[in-house]
Amino acid sequence: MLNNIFLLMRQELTLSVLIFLLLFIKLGRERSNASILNFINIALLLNLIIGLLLSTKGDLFSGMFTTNALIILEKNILNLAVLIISMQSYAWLKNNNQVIEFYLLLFTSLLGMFFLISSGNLLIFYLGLEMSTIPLAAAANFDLSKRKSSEAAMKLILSSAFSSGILLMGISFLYGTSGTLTFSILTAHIGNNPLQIFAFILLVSGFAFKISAVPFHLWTADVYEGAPVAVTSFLSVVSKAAVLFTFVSILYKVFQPIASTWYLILMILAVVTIFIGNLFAIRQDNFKRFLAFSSIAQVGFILIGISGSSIAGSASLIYFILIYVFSNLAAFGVVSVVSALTGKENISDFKGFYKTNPLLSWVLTIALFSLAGVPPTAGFFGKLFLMMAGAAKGNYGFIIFAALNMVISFYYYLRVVKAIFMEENETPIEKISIPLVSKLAMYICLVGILVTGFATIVYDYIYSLSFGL
Amino acid sequence: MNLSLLILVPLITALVILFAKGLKQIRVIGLVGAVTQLSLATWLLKLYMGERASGNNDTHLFESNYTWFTTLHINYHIGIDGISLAMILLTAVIVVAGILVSWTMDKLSKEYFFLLVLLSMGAYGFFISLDLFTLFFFLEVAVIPKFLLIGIWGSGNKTNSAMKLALMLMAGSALVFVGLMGIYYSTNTFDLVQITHMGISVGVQKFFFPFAFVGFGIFAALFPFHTWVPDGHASAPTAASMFLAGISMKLGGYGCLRIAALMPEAANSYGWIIITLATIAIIYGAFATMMQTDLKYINAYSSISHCGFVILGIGMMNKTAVNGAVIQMVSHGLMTALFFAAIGMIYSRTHTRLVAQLGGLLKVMPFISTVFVIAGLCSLGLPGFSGFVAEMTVFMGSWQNPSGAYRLATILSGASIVVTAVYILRATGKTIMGPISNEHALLADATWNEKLAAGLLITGILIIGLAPFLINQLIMPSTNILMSPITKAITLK
Amino acid sequence: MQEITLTQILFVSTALFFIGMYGLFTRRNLITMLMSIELMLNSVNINFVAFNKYLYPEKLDGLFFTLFIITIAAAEAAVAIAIIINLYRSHNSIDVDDATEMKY
Amino acid sequence: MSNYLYILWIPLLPLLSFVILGLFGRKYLSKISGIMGTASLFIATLVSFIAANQYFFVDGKVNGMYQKIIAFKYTWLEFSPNLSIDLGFIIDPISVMMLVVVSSVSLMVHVFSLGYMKGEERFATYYSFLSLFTFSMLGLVLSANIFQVYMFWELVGVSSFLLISYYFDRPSAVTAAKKAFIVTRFADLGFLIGILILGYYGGTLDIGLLIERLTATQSTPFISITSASFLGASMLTWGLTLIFIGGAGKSAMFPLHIWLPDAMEGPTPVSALIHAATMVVAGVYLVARLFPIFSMDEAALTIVTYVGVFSALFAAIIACTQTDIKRVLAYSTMSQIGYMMFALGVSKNGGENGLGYMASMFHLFTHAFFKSLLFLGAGSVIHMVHSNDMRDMGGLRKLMPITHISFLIACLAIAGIPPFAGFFSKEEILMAAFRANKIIYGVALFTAALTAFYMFRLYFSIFWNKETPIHFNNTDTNNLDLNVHSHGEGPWVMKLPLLILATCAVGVGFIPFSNFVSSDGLALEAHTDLVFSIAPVALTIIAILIAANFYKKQNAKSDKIAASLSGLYTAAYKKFYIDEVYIFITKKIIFPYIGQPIAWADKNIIDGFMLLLAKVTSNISVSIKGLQSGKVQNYALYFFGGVLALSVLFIYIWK
Repeated sequence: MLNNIFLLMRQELTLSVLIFLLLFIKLGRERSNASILNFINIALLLNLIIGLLLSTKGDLFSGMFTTNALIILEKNILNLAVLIISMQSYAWLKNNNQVIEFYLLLFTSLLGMFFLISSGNLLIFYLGLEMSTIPLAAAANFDLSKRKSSEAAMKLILSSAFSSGILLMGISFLYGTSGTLTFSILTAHIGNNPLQIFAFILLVSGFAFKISAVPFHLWTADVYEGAPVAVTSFLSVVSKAAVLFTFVSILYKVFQPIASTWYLILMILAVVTIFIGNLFAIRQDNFKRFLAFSSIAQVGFILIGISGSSIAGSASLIYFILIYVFSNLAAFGVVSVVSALTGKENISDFKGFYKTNPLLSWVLTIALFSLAGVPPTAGFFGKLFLMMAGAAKGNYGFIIFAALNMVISFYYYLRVVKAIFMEENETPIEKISIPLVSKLAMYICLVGILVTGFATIVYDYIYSLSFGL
Repeated sequence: MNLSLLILVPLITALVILFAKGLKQIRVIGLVGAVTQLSLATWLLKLYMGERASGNNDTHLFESNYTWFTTLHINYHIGIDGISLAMILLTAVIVVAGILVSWTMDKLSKEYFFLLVLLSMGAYGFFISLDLFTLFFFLEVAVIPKFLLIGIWGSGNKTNSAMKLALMLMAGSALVFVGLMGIYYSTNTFDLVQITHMGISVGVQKFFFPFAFVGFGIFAALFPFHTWVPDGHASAPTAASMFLAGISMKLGGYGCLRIAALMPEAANSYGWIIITLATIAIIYGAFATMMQTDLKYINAYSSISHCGFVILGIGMMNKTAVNGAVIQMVSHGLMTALFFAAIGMIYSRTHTRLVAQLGGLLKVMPFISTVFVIAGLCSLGLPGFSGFVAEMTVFMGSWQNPSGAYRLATILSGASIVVTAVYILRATGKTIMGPISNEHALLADATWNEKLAAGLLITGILIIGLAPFLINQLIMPSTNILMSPITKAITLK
Repeated sequence: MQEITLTQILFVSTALFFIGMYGLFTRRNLITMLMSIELMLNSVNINFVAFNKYLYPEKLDGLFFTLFIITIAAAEAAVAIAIIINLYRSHNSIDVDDATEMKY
Repeated sequence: MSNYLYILWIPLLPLLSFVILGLFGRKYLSKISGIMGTASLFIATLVSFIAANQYFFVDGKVNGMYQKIIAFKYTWLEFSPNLSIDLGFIIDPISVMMLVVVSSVSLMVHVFSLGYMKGEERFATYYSFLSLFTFSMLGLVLSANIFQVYMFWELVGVSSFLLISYYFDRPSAVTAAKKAFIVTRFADLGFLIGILILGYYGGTLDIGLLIERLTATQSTPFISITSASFLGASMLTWGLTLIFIGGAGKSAMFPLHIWLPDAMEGPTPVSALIHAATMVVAGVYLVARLFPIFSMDEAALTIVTYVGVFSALFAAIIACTQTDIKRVLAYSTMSQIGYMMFALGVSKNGGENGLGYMASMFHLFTHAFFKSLLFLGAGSVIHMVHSNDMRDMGGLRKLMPITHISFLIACLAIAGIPPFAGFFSKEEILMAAFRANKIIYGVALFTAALTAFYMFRLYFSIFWNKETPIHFNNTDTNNLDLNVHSHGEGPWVMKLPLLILATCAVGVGFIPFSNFVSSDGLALEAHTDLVFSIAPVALTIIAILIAANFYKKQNAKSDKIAASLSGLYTAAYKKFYIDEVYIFITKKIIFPYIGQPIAWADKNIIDGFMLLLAKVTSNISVSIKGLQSGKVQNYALYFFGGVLALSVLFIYIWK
């Protein structure tokens, strides 16, 4: 039993160990930021490796904690993302005197996400959710001096509290109608009665809030803009990914009985999300805000994929998220480096960027192309497979709409590329010397972007795992 | 021979260019790659003709088929028939010419050549793929380089043109994608060959044909989705305009042809719309050209008019017309590339493209002027040049369709040759002939690389124009194979 | 007197929920807004307890859930108040309308 | 059937010289290019004479009937199994006749140009273009496939374009060239559609087969093409008329003649070759080539007749008023071609009824010689006077005797004075007209008189009339080249052609033409009965006397006449304002009311629509930005709104 725990929960355990180590380091004598950061990055790498080692499946605590190959894979993706983020934020954290606090918050929230993903019970689910959100609210406020930072944190904590209130209401109704909190049992009691539909809608709205689907998305842009870049990228990639994983597994497993209903709901959400996200993204000048809205639009496409409600659906979702991790983090990486070293965060500042920083420009461009879904980047495949999964239901009006919206999204991504390559700027961003670690992270992202698409093994692997869903 | 070479060579070229130093190395590498590709293509032609001569009647030769995404039934399935081989040859020739004319591109030359090669790679991949997904993949691969080429190295209102072009082409490929989805979910495969065998239910065809066809049509400057053509071509640097008009628009025509062949019933029942649009494009393009004052705009609009013939031929859905359409694609590719090359040479010397400011160039630059005239004569369909062969074949084919309306369309499009004569002669008369202005009196004639490029293209034009039976041998069997079941299917219905 | 029915309790909890929501929407003071959110959470608690008692008295899931909710609400409040204090440092006010710098 | 493959050389030699001179002439062999071109053409001419000899006198005739021989045939472009362009060379009386005409006239012009174009900068280019033209013309007359005709037709057109615009830095020349090309192109469109129609119904493009199928009244093609009708006319009529339009365009028939006078901007030898002897008669040749089919359709023939006769008269009237000598000749050409056309029009197929056909070909033959002679003569005159305007000339007979004599002969020939060549052919034509239709005959007669009048007006005002004080009056030439040119009439290379052609103009009339060329290949005996020829000859002589009276000495009579019928005179002088009509249609209608609107629409409507899409999108995005108000309470509100909306939708609407 015990070694079974060590086996099944190893990712959570390593992470917790790491957290405690950080606490002790904090208590211990002063150390240079650089050494701490290196230690943490190495630790994260180990964590990732440990996760990759072997994949098992099983339940713990009478089904409250379940895990299987797919879930482990998902957690690994999250680990990878966190590793990349921490490598990228090297430049920002190097002369920040609360590095450890920052990581503590980050890791706690990550730990929460792990529990969230492998939750087999509404209670754990709720705990994981909150555990992943609350530290982030604190982290969003990490630039204590910045007005925007605190405003962002306030908005995040209040709206997330509100949403969790709504979510809990839903859970309580589910409990009331079914009398159980365990997913496996719950499924049997799910039917089409109004109260459960209502409960389900409340639950979905809670999810929609976390993955920032319209109209539950409004906090996103502000928080992304206000929070430090590292936190923003964490929010936009990691927490979104975690919630999506859970969302899909809950939809497919627990709420299969009312699939026809949630298919419609997802469709409505997807359409509105893509459309609003695109329309807002067109106008943005602040890079983080821009990425916020673009990622909202991306979520819309993800919802299309999920709505396929098939193995292909979940497979394409995970595949896309893997790619999304690379592309979005590459973009954020460049932004974080630039904003950390020059404090410039606006697209208009990036005019003539290519003249001064060709490497960064190419990284950013490729990342954006991948986000836009242009071959030969992986984004093309990811987006395409999502659409294909969605089209499987045969609702083509929906696909046409999405396809045409891809053109709009294409417009605003190209807008940035245009600024970088084609526009003149009297005060361009000066040549930036990137820390080695961050450069490494960028290369990882690049390789990911360029390889993941062609390496069919990735998709096939995910697909094969998705049966275990 | 393994067709993947056709993709590998450009790929390797591009990678080597990335590690090259300085314009001198880069352009040489680019040229070497392009020439290798051209020789590959010609060798392929030889092999192909050999196969056919030895009585191999398969639809596609040199097929190879690898699974790519098993679970999604996506294969990397490549193979060629006469049509695609013609397109490949066209591409190869134009690439060589394009690299030659941009021999002295010193602004960001590495990126420039890299993108050119990448674009060509997309085209090659597109033409050899027999799997709709791969097709689509390469179609989109070819879009981005255009955007960057125009936006960075272009002239005039370049960013807007680039943006417009990229967005419209993207919209096109989005429509194509919708069409592909329809096909995929009705046949559960992307494989062209299998789909052709299976056939698609008429209902599905009726619904999805417009998407796919219009989608590709946008690439082929189908009226009224042609507006990216003039600005795009006008703003692009010379080589890019050559590639755009010579290669990229052909992607569209080729795609339209494939789609029409996949969904014959739909193509037939929508035929009258297609033909109407094509006719409008032809006439309208011609008249619009007549009003232009900028050489590049003249050629761009005339491209709209000429590509109308491609669409017309496809819309007529009979062997001769389709044959003509294919020949027209090749011919127009060479011709318009030649035209853009000539314009580029003139522009690089006189620094103006406005007809009004030019004149009497024949005095100072006889070679370039001759090239210009030849391109012009080819474009107005003079016998001995490829244009004549192509257009006449299209006319002949479309006239075989006894319906009165189609006859009318044929006559109207035929009338365009008069208008063509008008605008070509006006351009020639004003720029090449007439008194020369003083500030142009001391300009130099073409350099060796320009001569080589022009010579190459002219050779292509002449080969088709003087010995059309050669290209017919290449194309006609394939068009027959392509169309014969279709004509059956249509008559059956 | 006859005993209270589940419906009545649900009515109370629902009322509480919407009172909280109303407070959240209307109050300008961040602390008050936080309190209104607590109201909403509490209404959920009532729900859980009521369901547990009336419908599924043989198990204690509801009650446990309530305990966890209370705990987490406390944690949430702590973080929220910390943030509000920090906000006050930078804005010199805890009026929500003063913290609308980022928009559109 | 004997082997005629060697006639391949006839077109090939000029082609070779074109290629060689075109590629290397300018740089390497500009000196000898003239010689090369001439030499190659000389050989070609020899070969064509050999061919003619073999055909007419050795083995062309099989039991009294001239055969159609396909010298060789190669499928050049296959449209569909039965429709294909076969490059083939047909040998039959008219093609051989044309071979002789084209090659020999062209040779003359080549020789003449050696002197005339001497010292030109683009000498080699000139010769390469000449060779190109000769090649295409020879190819045209030999074509065995109607589409092949069309191809060479176009080539002829373009080479004419190149030659007219030879002085490319002269805007007038360029405009003239453009005009020529575009007008003929417009006509060619008719030709093309005609081909499509005939090809579709005949199921072939081979002329022989086509004739076979479309003349057999029982054959399905014939029935289908005659039964199918459009706007009341049968498809046969349509096809033939359209083809005739093509011919009319090249042959400068009214109303497509406007390009011909302007085409005189080209070098004079070019005019002699293209716009007098060869290209302009291509239309006649085309009709003759398809004559059996034409003869099956009365309506088409009628059109041919009336267009022909009208053009003849119309041109003659204008010619009386022009003062530019080349233009006078141009209009006379147009008029003479009118003769040929209506001669074809009044003819029937076969036997004695085929007289018109024969006459037309005969006239084509003779006309080629004396008209090119006239042009070359005019050329040497211009070469000397450096002016085209007859008012700058006069009394040149002493200065240039040879030119004078040859010119006179040519004039007599064209006027139709026995025993000069023109007489015989014109007699035949008048005869045919007389038999067919008296009105036509009358008009033709009158036109003949006019012809005589204006030709001699020209003759007298060049060679007699006032003395041109040529040594002093040099308005448009500088003294230097005046001294070079003014004594004598140019080198021998310029005189020789004149002499040769003059002898032809005298001699060729005596050829028993009807034995060789006839509509059905059977010989018909020529009949020139003196009784019939009295009327025309008398009329002609009177006309000549009038001309002499007016123009032999410098006097005001002509002006008086002009004044007396001022309206007609000015109208004729202004070529009856046809040009103005065309200019009005193009410049005032097509450009402003078709071209510009389309160009405008493309910029504003179609492109505008695309831009509008973009604009609308961005406007929407601006208008909804209020959604993101920055107030966290609104966010919560929207959140709740979303929940509410979904719940309502799914609980109350879609249960």
